[in-house]
Amino acid sequence: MYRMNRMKAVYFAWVRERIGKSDEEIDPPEYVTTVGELIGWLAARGEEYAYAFEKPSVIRTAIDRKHVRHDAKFAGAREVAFFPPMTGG
Amino acid sequence: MYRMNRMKAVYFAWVRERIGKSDEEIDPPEYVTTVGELIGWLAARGEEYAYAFEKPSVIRTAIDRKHVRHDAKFAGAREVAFFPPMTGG
Amino acid sequence: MATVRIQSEDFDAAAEAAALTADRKDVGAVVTFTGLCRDEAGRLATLELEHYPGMAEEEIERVAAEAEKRWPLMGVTAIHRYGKIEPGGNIVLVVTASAHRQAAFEAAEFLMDFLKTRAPFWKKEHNRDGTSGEWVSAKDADDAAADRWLQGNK
Amino acid sequence: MATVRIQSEDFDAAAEAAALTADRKDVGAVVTFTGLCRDEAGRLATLELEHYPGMAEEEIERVAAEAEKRWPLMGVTAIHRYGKIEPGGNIVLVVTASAHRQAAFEAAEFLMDFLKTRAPFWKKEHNRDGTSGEWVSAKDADDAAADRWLQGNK
Repeated sequence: MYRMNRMKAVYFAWVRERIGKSDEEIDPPEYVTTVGELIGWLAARGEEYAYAFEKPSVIRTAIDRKHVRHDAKFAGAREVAFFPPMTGG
Repeated sequence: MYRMNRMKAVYFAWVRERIGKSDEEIDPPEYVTTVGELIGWLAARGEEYAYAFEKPSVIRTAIDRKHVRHDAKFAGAREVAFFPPMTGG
Repeated sequence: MATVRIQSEDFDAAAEAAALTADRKDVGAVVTFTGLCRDEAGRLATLELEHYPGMAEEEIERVAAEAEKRWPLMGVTAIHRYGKIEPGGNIVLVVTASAHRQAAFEAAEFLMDFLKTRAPFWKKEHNRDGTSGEWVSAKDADDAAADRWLQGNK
Repeated sequence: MATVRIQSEDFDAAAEAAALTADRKDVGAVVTFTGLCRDEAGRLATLELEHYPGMAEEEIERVAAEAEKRWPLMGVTAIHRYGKIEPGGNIVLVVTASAHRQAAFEAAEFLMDFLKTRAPFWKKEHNRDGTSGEWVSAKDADDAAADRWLQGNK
Protein backbone atom coordinates (compact mmCIF):
# COMPACT_ATOMS: atom_id res chain seq x y z
CA MET A 1 0.00 0.00 0.00
CA TYR A 2 1.33 3.46 -0.93
CA ARG A 3 2.18 5.57 2.11
CA MET A 4 2.23 9.39 1.84
CA ASN A 5 4.15 9.80 5.09
CA ARG A 6 7.24 7.81 4.27
CA MET A 7 10.17 10.21 4.29
CA LYS A 8 13.77 10.79 5.25
CA ALA A 9 14.52 12.40 8.61
CA VAL A 10 17.90 14.13 8.94
CA TYR A 11 19.58 15.31 12.12
CA PHE A 12 22.40 17.77 12.72
CA ALA A 13 24.82 18.85 15.46
CA TRP A 14 23.79 17.78 18.97
CA VAL A 15 20.43 16.46 17.74
CA ARG A 16 22.39 14.04 15.53
CA GLU A 17 24.81 13.19 18.35
CA ARG A 18 22.05 12.50 20.86
CA ILE A 19 20.03 10.33 18.49
CA GLY A 20 23.21 8.60 17.34
CA LYS A 21 22.53 8.74 13.63
CA SER A 22 22.54 11.41 10.94
CA ASP A 23 19.50 10.24 9.02
CA GLU A 24 16.90 7.51 8.73
CA GLU A 25 13.71 6.59 6.93
CA ILE A 26 10.65 7.29 9.02
CA ASP A 27 7.02 6.38 8.51
CA PRO A 28 4.88 8.33 10.95
CA PRO A 29 1.19 7.46 11.41
CA GLU A 30 -1.42 9.49 9.60
CA TYR A 31 -2.58 11.44 12.64
CA VAL A 32 0.87 13.10 12.77
CA THR A 33 0.64 16.02 10.33
CA THR A 34 2.88 18.90 11.50
CA VAL A 35 6.63 18.90 12.12
CA GLY A 36 5.86 19.84 15.72
CA GLU A 37 3.76 16.68 16.09
CA LEU A 38 6.53 14.77 14.35
CA ILE A 39 8.95 15.92 17.06
CA GLY A 40 6.54 14.57 19.70
CA TRP A 41 6.19 11.25 17.87
CA LEU A 42 9.96 10.90 17.39
CA ALA A 43 10.62 11.75 21.06
CA ALA A 44 8.59 8.67 22.02
CA ARG A 45 10.76 6.30 19.97
CA GLY A 46 13.33 5.78 22.72
CA GLU A 47 15.66 7.32 25.25
CA GLU A 48 18.05 8.83 22.72
CA TYR A 49 15.15 10.52 20.90
CA ALA A 50 13.63 11.72 24.17
CA TYR A 51 17.01 13.27 25.03
CA ALA A 52 17.41 14.92 21.61
CA PHE A 53 13.93 16.37 21.71
CA GLU A 54 13.67 17.11 25.44
CA LYS A 55 13.16 20.83 24.71
CA PRO A 56 11.08 20.91 21.54
CA SER A 57 11.00 24.71 21.49
CA VAL A 58 14.74 24.97 20.76
CA ILE A 59 14.57 22.54 17.82
CA ARG A 60 14.63 24.15 14.38
CA THR A 61 13.06 22.34 11.46
CA ALA A 62 13.27 22.31 7.68
CA ILE A 63 11.12 20.61 5.07
CA ASP A 64 12.88 19.78 1.83
CA ARG A 65 15.69 22.17 2.76
CA LYS A 66 13.56 25.16 3.63
CA HIS A 67 13.12 26.53 7.13
CA VAL A 68 9.63 25.92 8.51
CA ARG A 69 7.91 26.58 11.80
CA HIS A 70 6.68 23.77 14.01
CA ASP A 71 3.11 24.27 12.82
CA ALA A 72 4.06 23.51 9.20
CA LYS A 73 2.42 20.43 7.68
CA PHE A 74 4.84 17.96 6.13
CA ALA A 75 2.51 16.09 3.77
CA GLY A 76 4.40 15.34 0.56
CA ALA A 77 7.82 16.07 2.09
CA ARG A 78 10.77 13.95 1.00
CA GLU A 79 13.13 15.19 3.70
CA VAL A 80 12.46 16.66 7.13
CA ALA A 81 15.39 18.05 9.11
CA PHE A 82 15.84 18.67 12.85
CA PHE A 83 18.67 20.75 14.26
CA PRO A 84 19.68 23.26 16.96
CA PRO A 85 19.67 27.01 16.30
CA MET A 86 22.32 27.75 13.71
CA THR A 87 25.75 29.12 14.61
CA GLY A 88 27.43 29.71 11.27
CA GLY A 89 28.95 32.91 9.99
CA MET B 1 57.14 96.14 14.63
CA TYR B 2 55.99 92.62 15.48
CA ARG B 3 52.65 91.76 13.90
CA MET B 4 50.51 88.97 15.39
CA ASN B 5 48.33 88.73 12.31
CA ARG B 6 50.95 87.85 9.74
CA MET B 7 50.16 84.37 8.48
CA LYS B 8 49.98 82.07 5.51
CA ALA B 9 46.66 81.75 3.66
CA VAL B 10 46.18 78.55 1.63
CA TYR B 11 43.50 77.88 -0.95
CA PHE B 12 42.22 74.64 -2.44
CA ALA B 13 40.11 73.38 -5.36
CA TRP B 14 37.95 76.07 -6.98
CA VAL B 15 38.85 78.62 -4.32
CA ARG B 16 42.48 78.21 -5.42
CA GLU B 17 41.53 78.32 -9.11
CA ARG B 18 39.43 81.46 -8.76
CA ILE B 19 42.06 83.35 -6.75
CA GLY B 20 44.76 82.09 -9.07
CA LYS B 21 47.24 81.04 -6.43
CA SER B 22 47.57 78.22 -3.93
CA ASP B 23 48.97 80.23 -1.02
CA GLU B 24 50.25 83.62 0.02
CA GLU B 25 51.38 85.58 3.04
CA ILE B 26 48.63 87.84 4.37
CA ASP B 27 48.68 90.55 7.00
CA PRO B 28 45.12 91.47 7.91
CA PRO B 29 44.41 94.56 10.04
CA GLU B 30 43.83 94.13 13.74
CA TYR B 31 40.06 94.69 13.62
CA VAL B 32 39.80 91.42 11.62
CA THR B 33 39.69 88.69 14.24
CA THR B 34 37.57 85.72 13.03
CA VAL B 35 38.04 83.59 9.91
CA GLY B 36 34.60 84.80 8.78
CA GLU B 37 35.82 88.40 8.95
CA LEU B 38 38.98 87.32 7.18
CA ILE B 39 36.85 86.01 4.29
CA GLY B 40 35.16 89.42 4.08
CA TRP B 41 38.51 91.20 4.13
CA LEU B 42 40.02 88.90 1.50
CA ALA B 43 36.94 89.27 -0.74
CA ALA B 44 37.65 92.99 -0.95
CA ARG B 45 41.19 92.47 -2.27
CA GLY B 46 40.14 92.26 -5.90
CA GLU B 47 37.88 90.68 -8.48
CA GLU B 48 39.38 87.21 -8.24
CA TYR B 49 38.95 87.19 -4.46
CA ALA B 50 35.41 88.55 -4.72
CA TYR B 51 34.63 85.67 -7.11
CA ALA B 52 36.23 83.03 -4.87
CA PHE B 53 34.37 84.27 -1.81
CA GLU B 54 31.09 85.31 -3.46
CA LYS B 55 29.18 82.84 -1.29
CA PRO B 56 30.94 82.90 2.07
CA SER B 57 28.55 80.34 3.57
CA VAL B 58 29.88 77.54 1.34
CA ILE B 59 33.53 78.21 2.21
CA ARG B 60 35.07 75.81 4.71
CA THR B 61 37.96 76.95 6.85
CA ALA B 62 40.82 75.44 8.82
CA ILE B 63 43.30 76.99 11.24
CA ASP B 64 46.64 75.25 11.45
CA ARG B 65 45.16 72.18 9.74
CA LYS B 66 42.10 71.83 11.96
CA HIS B 67 38.54 72.46 10.80
CA VAL B 68 37.05 75.58 12.37
CA ARG B 69 33.79 77.46 12.01
CA HIS B 70 33.62 80.97 10.62
CA ASP B 71 33.29 82.44 14.10
CA ALA B 72 36.66 81.01 15.18
CA LYS B 73 39.32 83.57 16.10
CA PHE B 74 42.61 83.13 14.26
CA ALA B 75 44.94 85.04 16.61
CA GLY B 76 48.26 83.17 16.73
CA ALA B 77 47.53 81.07 13.66
CA ARG B 78 50.38 80.25 11.32
CA GLU B 79 48.21 78.92 8.51
CA VAL B 80 44.59 79.61 7.61
CA ALA B 81 42.97 77.53 4.86
CA PHE B 82 39.94 78.22 2.65
CA PHE B 83 38.30 75.55 0.55
CA PRO B 84 34.98 74.20 -0.77
CA PRO B 85 33.10 71.40 1.00
CA MET B 86 35.19 68.26 0.79
CA THR B 87 34.51 65.51 -1.72
CA GLY B 88 37.02 62.80 -0.86
CA GLY B 89 36.31 59.19 -0.06
CA MET C 1 23.26 36.78 -9.80
CA ALA C 2 25.12 35.97 -6.61
CA THR C 3 28.06 33.61 -6.36
CA VAL C 4 27.59 31.24 -3.43
CA ARG C 5 30.01 28.50 -2.48
CA ILE C 6 30.13 26.04 0.41
CA GLN C 7 33.57 24.50 0.67
CA SER C 8 36.09 23.01 3.06
CA GLU C 9 39.05 24.67 1.31
CA ASP C 10 40.21 28.15 2.24
CA PHE C 11 39.18 31.13 0.11
CA ASP C 12 41.05 34.13 -1.25
CA ALA C 13 39.12 37.26 -0.26
CA ALA C 14 41.17 39.51 -2.52
CA ALA C 15 40.62 37.35 -5.60
CA GLU C 16 36.88 37.18 -4.93
CA ALA C 17 36.67 40.96 -4.51
CA ALA C 18 38.72 41.50 -7.67
CA ALA C 19 36.41 39.18 -9.61
CA LEU C 20 33.44 41.44 -8.82
CA THR C 21 35.08 44.54 -10.29
CA ALA C 22 37.03 42.96 -13.17
CA ASP C 23 36.39 44.61 -16.53
CA ARG C 24 33.83 47.05 -15.24
CA LYS C 25 34.03 50.72 -14.39
CA ASP C 26 30.66 51.39 -12.82
CA VAL C 27 31.44 49.98 -9.38
CA GLY C 28 32.11 52.70 -6.81
CA ALA C 29 32.17 50.68 -3.60
CA VAL C 30 33.25 47.19 -2.57
CA VAL C 31 32.73 45.89 0.95
CA THR C 32 34.47 42.70 2.01
CA PHE C 33 33.63 40.96 5.27
CA THR C 34 35.84 38.13 6.49
CA GLY C 35 34.87 36.09 9.53
CA LEU C 36 37.78 34.36 11.22
CA CYS C 37 38.23 31.67 13.86
CA ARG C 38 39.29 33.15 17.22
CA ASP C 39 41.39 31.12 19.65
CA GLU C 40 39.23 32.28 22.61
CA ALA C 41 42.20 33.44 24.66
CA GLY C 42 44.23 30.34 23.80
CA ARG C 43 41.59 27.82 24.89
CA LEU C 44 40.49 26.71 21.42
CA ALA C 45 42.47 24.17 19.35
CA THR C 46 40.05 23.72 16.44
CA LEU C 47 36.60 24.75 15.41
CA GLU C 48 34.57 22.09 13.63
CA LEU C 49 31.84 23.30 11.33
CA GLU C 50 29.00 20.94 10.48
CA HIS C 51 26.58 21.92 7.73
CA TYR C 52 23.47 20.70 5.97
CA PRO C 53 24.71 19.94 2.45
CA GLY C 54 22.43 21.31 -0.21
CA MET C 55 20.35 23.41 2.14
CA ALA C 56 23.35 25.53 3.18
CA GLU C 57 23.92 26.62 -0.40
CA GLU C 58 20.24 27.09 -1.17
CA GLU C 59 19.58 29.12 1.96
CA ILE C 60 22.50 31.49 1.35
CA GLU C 61 21.34 31.87 -2.25
CA ARG C 62 17.91 32.84 -0.95
CA VAL C 63 19.42 35.43 1.40
CA ALA C 64 21.66 36.78 -1.40
CA ALA C 65 18.67 37.04 -3.77
CA GLU C 66 16.81 39.01 -1.11
CA ALA C 67 19.79 41.37 -0.75
CA GLU C 68 19.85 41.88 -4.52
CA LYS C 69 16.17 42.76 -4.39
CA ARG C 70 16.67 45.29 -1.59
CA TRP C 71 19.82 47.07 -2.81
CA PRO C 72 21.14 48.03 -6.27
CA LEU C 73 24.08 45.63 -6.20
CA MET C 74 26.52 44.99 -9.03
CA GLY C 75 27.86 41.83 -7.47
CA VAL C 76 27.49 39.57 -4.43
CA THR C 77 29.75 36.73 -3.36
CA ALA C 78 29.26 34.58 -0.27
CA ILE C 79 31.54 31.71 0.68
CA HIS C 80 31.16 29.60 3.82
CA ARG C 81 33.64 26.93 4.86
CA TYR C 82 32.88 23.70 6.69
CA GLY C 83 35.06 21.12 8.40
CA LYS C 84 37.92 21.79 10.81
CA ILE C 85 39.27 25.31 11.03
CA GLU C 86 42.19 26.46 13.17
CA PRO C 87 42.35 29.74 15.08
CA GLY C 88 43.31 32.53 12.72
CA GLY C 89 41.71 30.69 9.80
CA ASN C 90 38.95 31.98 7.57
CA ILE C 91 35.34 30.88 8.15
CA VAL C 92 33.13 33.04 6.00
CA LEU C 93 33.43 35.66 3.28
CA VAL C 94 30.87 38.14 2.00
CA VAL C 95 31.68 40.62 -0.77
CA THR C 96 29.26 43.21 -2.11
CA ALA C 97 29.77 45.68 -4.94
CA SER C 98 27.61 48.69 -5.75
CA ALA C 99 27.81 52.17 -7.26
CA HIS C 100 27.55 53.69 -3.79
CA ARG C 101 28.93 52.84 -0.41
CA GLN C 102 25.72 52.72 1.61
CA ALA C 103 24.21 49.93 -0.50
CA ALA C 104 27.44 47.92 -0.35
CA PHE C 105 27.75 48.30 3.44
CA GLU C 106 24.11 47.59 4.23
CA ALA C 107 23.90 44.58 1.92
CA ALA C 108 27.05 43.06 3.45
CA GLU C 109 25.68 43.51 6.98
CA PHE C 110 22.31 42.11 5.93
CA LEU C 111 23.97 39.04 4.40
CA MET C 112 26.04 38.39 7.50
CA ASP C 113 23.11 38.86 9.87
CA PHE C 114 20.94 36.37 7.97
CA LEU C 115 23.75 34.00 7.25
CA LYS C 116 24.34 33.78 11.02
CA THR C 117 20.73 33.00 11.84
CA ARG C 118 19.48 31.13 8.75
CA ALA C 119 22.38 29.29 7.10
CA PRO C 120 22.44 25.69 8.43
CA PHE C 121 25.89 25.58 10.01
CA TRP C 122 26.83 24.52 13.52
CA LYS C 123 30.11 25.10 15.32
CA LYS C 124 31.67 22.65 17.73
CA GLU C 125 34.70 23.59 19.79
CA HIS C 126 37.68 21.33 20.33
CA ASN C 127 39.85 22.56 23.17
CA ARG C 128 43.61 22.60 23.58
CA ASP C 129 43.33 20.60 26.80
CA GLY C 130 41.95 17.72 24.73
CA THR C 131 38.37 18.00 25.93
CA SER C 132 35.99 17.84 23.11
CA GLY C 133 34.03 20.74 23.25
CA GLU C 134 30.62 22.09 23.37
CA TRP C 135 28.44 23.01 20.49
CA VAL C 136 28.47 26.80 20.31
CA SER C 137 25.18 28.30 21.47
CA ALA C 138 23.23 30.63 19.25
CA LYS C 139 23.23 34.22 20.46
CA ASP C 140 20.14 36.30 21.09
CA ALA C 141 22.16 39.25 19.78
CA ASP C 142 22.38 37.54 16.39
CA ASP C 143 18.62 37.04 16.24
CA ALA C 144 18.15 40.68 17.18
CA ALA C 145 20.59 41.73 14.45
CA ALA C 146 18.62 39.79 11.85
CA ASP C 147 15.27 41.01 13.16
CA ARG C 148 16.13 44.68 12.65
CA TRP C 149 15.96 44.13 8.88
CA LEU C 150 12.47 42.65 9.15
CA GLN C 151 11.15 45.47 11.24
CA GLY C 152 12.51 48.07 8.86
CA ASN C 153 14.03 49.95 11.77
CA LYS C 154 17.43 50.38 10.21
CA MET D 1 47.07 52.77 16.74
CA ALA D 2 45.68 53.35 13.30
CA THR D 3 47.71 53.19 10.11
CA VAL D 4 46.92 56.20 7.93
CA ARG D 5 48.54 56.89 4.56
CA ILE D 6 47.99 59.56 1.93
CA GLN D 7 49.63 58.55 -1.32
CA SER D 8 49.43 58.85 -5.09
CA GLU D 9 50.40 55.20 -5.66
CA ASP D 10 47.81 52.44 -5.74
CA PHE D 11 47.23 50.27 -2.66
CA ASP D 12 46.81 46.55 -2.14
CA ALA D 13 43.63 46.01 -0.12
CA ALA D 14 44.39 42.33 0.49
CA ALA D 15 47.88 43.00 1.82
CA GLU D 16 46.57 45.73 4.14
CA ALA D 17 43.82 43.44 5.47
CA ALA D 18 46.31 40.60 5.94
CA ALA D 19 48.64 42.91 7.89
CA LEU D 20 45.90 43.54 10.46
CA THR D 21 45.42 39.84 11.25
CA ALA D 22 49.01 38.63 10.86
CA ASP D 23 50.29 36.66 13.85
CA ARG D 24 47.17 37.11 15.91
CA LYS D 25 44.28 34.79 16.63
CA ASP D 26 41.86 37.02 18.47
CA VAL D 27 40.43 38.78 15.42
CA GLY D 28 36.99 37.48 14.49
CA ALA D 29 35.92 40.00 11.88
CA VAL D 30 37.64 42.07 9.21
CA VAL D 31 35.73 44.59 7.12
CA THR D 32 37.38 46.08 4.05
CA PHE D 33 35.88 49.00 2.18
CA THR D 34 37.31 49.99 -1.18
CA GLY D 35 36.11 53.11 -2.97
CA LEU D 36 36.69 53.09 -6.71
CA CYS D 37 36.54 55.62 -9.53
CA ARG D 38 33.40 55.18 -11.67
CA ASP D 39 33.40 56.14 -15.35
CA GLU D 40 29.97 57.82 -14.99
CA ALA D 41 28.45 55.91 -17.91
CA GLY D 42 31.53 56.43 -20.07
CA ARG D 43 31.67 60.21 -19.66
CA LEU D 44 34.67 60.36 -17.32
CA ALA D 45 38.26 60.09 -18.54
CA THR D 46 40.10 60.84 -15.30
CA LEU D 47 39.35 61.93 -11.79
CA GLU D 48 41.83 64.37 -10.29
CA LEU D 49 42.10 64.41 -6.52
CA GLU D 50 43.51 67.48 -4.83
CA HIS D 51 44.32 67.33 -1.14
CA TYR D 52 45.62 69.48 1.69
CA PRO D 53 48.99 67.90 2.50
CA GLY D 54 49.52 67.42 6.19
CA MET D 55 45.97 68.16 7.18
CA ALA D 56 44.61 65.22 5.16
CA GLU D 57 46.71 62.78 7.18
CA GLU D 58 46.06 64.51 10.51
CA GLU D 59 42.31 64.72 9.96
CA ILE D 60 41.99 61.03 9.03
CA GLU D 61 44.12 60.16 12.06
CA ARG D 62 41.71 62.13 14.24
CA VAL D 63 38.72 60.28 12.76
CA ALA D 64 40.48 56.92 13.20
CA ALA D 65 41.33 57.75 16.82
CA GLU D 66 37.66 58.56 17.44
CA ALA D 67 36.65 55.20 15.91
CA GLU D 68 39.13 53.43 18.19
CA LYS D 69 37.55 55.18 21.16
CA ARG D 70 34.02 54.19 20.16
CA TRP D 71 34.57 50.53 19.19
CA PRO D 72 36.85 47.77 20.52
CA LEU D 73 39.04 47.57 17.43
CA MET D 74 42.12 45.42 16.98
CA GLY D 75 43.29 47.32 13.94
CA VAL D 76 42.38 50.21 11.66
CA THR D 77 43.94 51.12 8.33
CA ALA D 78 42.89 54.04 6.14
CA ILE D 79 44.58 54.92 2.86
CA HIS D 80 43.49 57.77 0.58
CA ARG D 81 45.02 58.40 -2.82
CA TYR D 82 45.52 61.77 -4.52
CA GLY D 83 46.43 62.77 -8.06
CA LYS D 84 44.95 61.41 -11.27
CA ILE D 85 42.88 58.23 -11.06
CA GLU D 86 41.32 56.42 -14.00
CA PRO D 87 37.87 54.78 -13.98
CA GLY D 88 38.09 51.40 -12.30
CA GLY D 89 41.02 52.58 -10.17
CA ASN D 90 41.16 52.61 -6.38
CA ILE D 91 40.54 55.86 -4.48
CA VAL D 92 40.20 54.97 -0.83
CA LEU D 93 40.63 52.00 1.48
CA VAL D 94 39.38 51.43 5.00
CA VAL D 95 40.06 48.21 6.90
CA THR D 96 38.82 47.48 10.41
CA ALA D 97 39.47 44.42 12.56
CA SER D 98 37.63 43.43 15.72
CA ALA D 99 36.60 40.38 17.73
CA HIS D 100 33.01 40.79 16.52
CA ARG D 101 31.41 41.77 13.27
CA GLN D 102 29.21 44.62 14.46
CA ALA D 103 32.14 46.69 15.71
CA ALA D 104 34.10 46.08 12.51
CA PHE D 105 31.15 47.03 10.28
CA GLU D 106 30.12 50.11 12.25
CA ALA D 107 33.66 51.44 12.59
CA ALA D 108 34.27 51.04 8.84
CA GLU D 109 31.05 52.92 8.02
CA PHE D 110 31.88 55.61 10.56
CA LEU D 111 35.34 56.07 9.06
CA MET D 112 33.98 56.36 5.53
CA ASP D 113 31.22 58.78 6.54
CA PHE D 114 33.65 61.12 8.28
CA LEU D 115 36.37 60.70 5.72
CA LYS D 116 33.90 61.89 3.08
CA THR D 117 32.88 64.99 4.99
CA ARG D 118 36.03 65.91 6.95
CA ALA D 119 39.12 64.73 5.06
CA PRO D 120 40.41 67.63 2.93
CA PHE D 121 40.18 66.11 -0.55
CA TRP D 122 38.47 67.55 -3.63
CA LYS D 123 37.60 65.76 -6.84
CA LYS D 124 37.75 67.34 -10.28
CA GLU D 125 36.39 65.55 -13.30
CA HIS D 126 38.15 65.42 -16.66
CA ASN D 127 35.81 64.26 -19.40
CA ARG D 128 36.40 62.01 -22.38
CA ASP D 129 35.24 64.74 -24.74
CA GLY D 130 38.22 66.81 -23.63
CA THR D 131 36.29 69.32 -21.57
CA SER D 132 37.89 69.88 -18.26
CA GLY D 133 35.47 69.20 -15.82
CA GLU D 134 33.69 70.47 -12.89
CA TRP D 135 34.69 70.14 -9.31
CA VAL D 136 32.46 67.47 -7.82
CA SER D 137 29.85 68.96 -5.49
CA ALA D 138 29.53 67.77 -1.92
CA LYS D 139 26.38 65.79 -1.29
CA ASP D 140 23.85 66.56 1.41
CA ALA D 141 23.45 62.79 1.77
CA ASP D 142 27.07 62.56 2.89
CA ASP D 143 26.57 65.20 5.55
CA ALA D 144 23.47 63.37 6.73
CA ALA D 145 25.41 60.09 6.87
CA ALA D 146 28.06 61.70 9.07
CA ASP D 147 25.49 63.46 11.23
CA ARG D 148 23.76 60.23 12.26
CA TRP D 149 26.84 59.29 14.32
CA LEU D 150 26.71 62.61 16.18
CA GLN D 151 23.07 62.32 17.04
CA GLY D 152 23.54 58.81 18.35
CA ASN D 153 20.57 57.61 16.31
CA LYS D 154 22.32 54.58 14.89
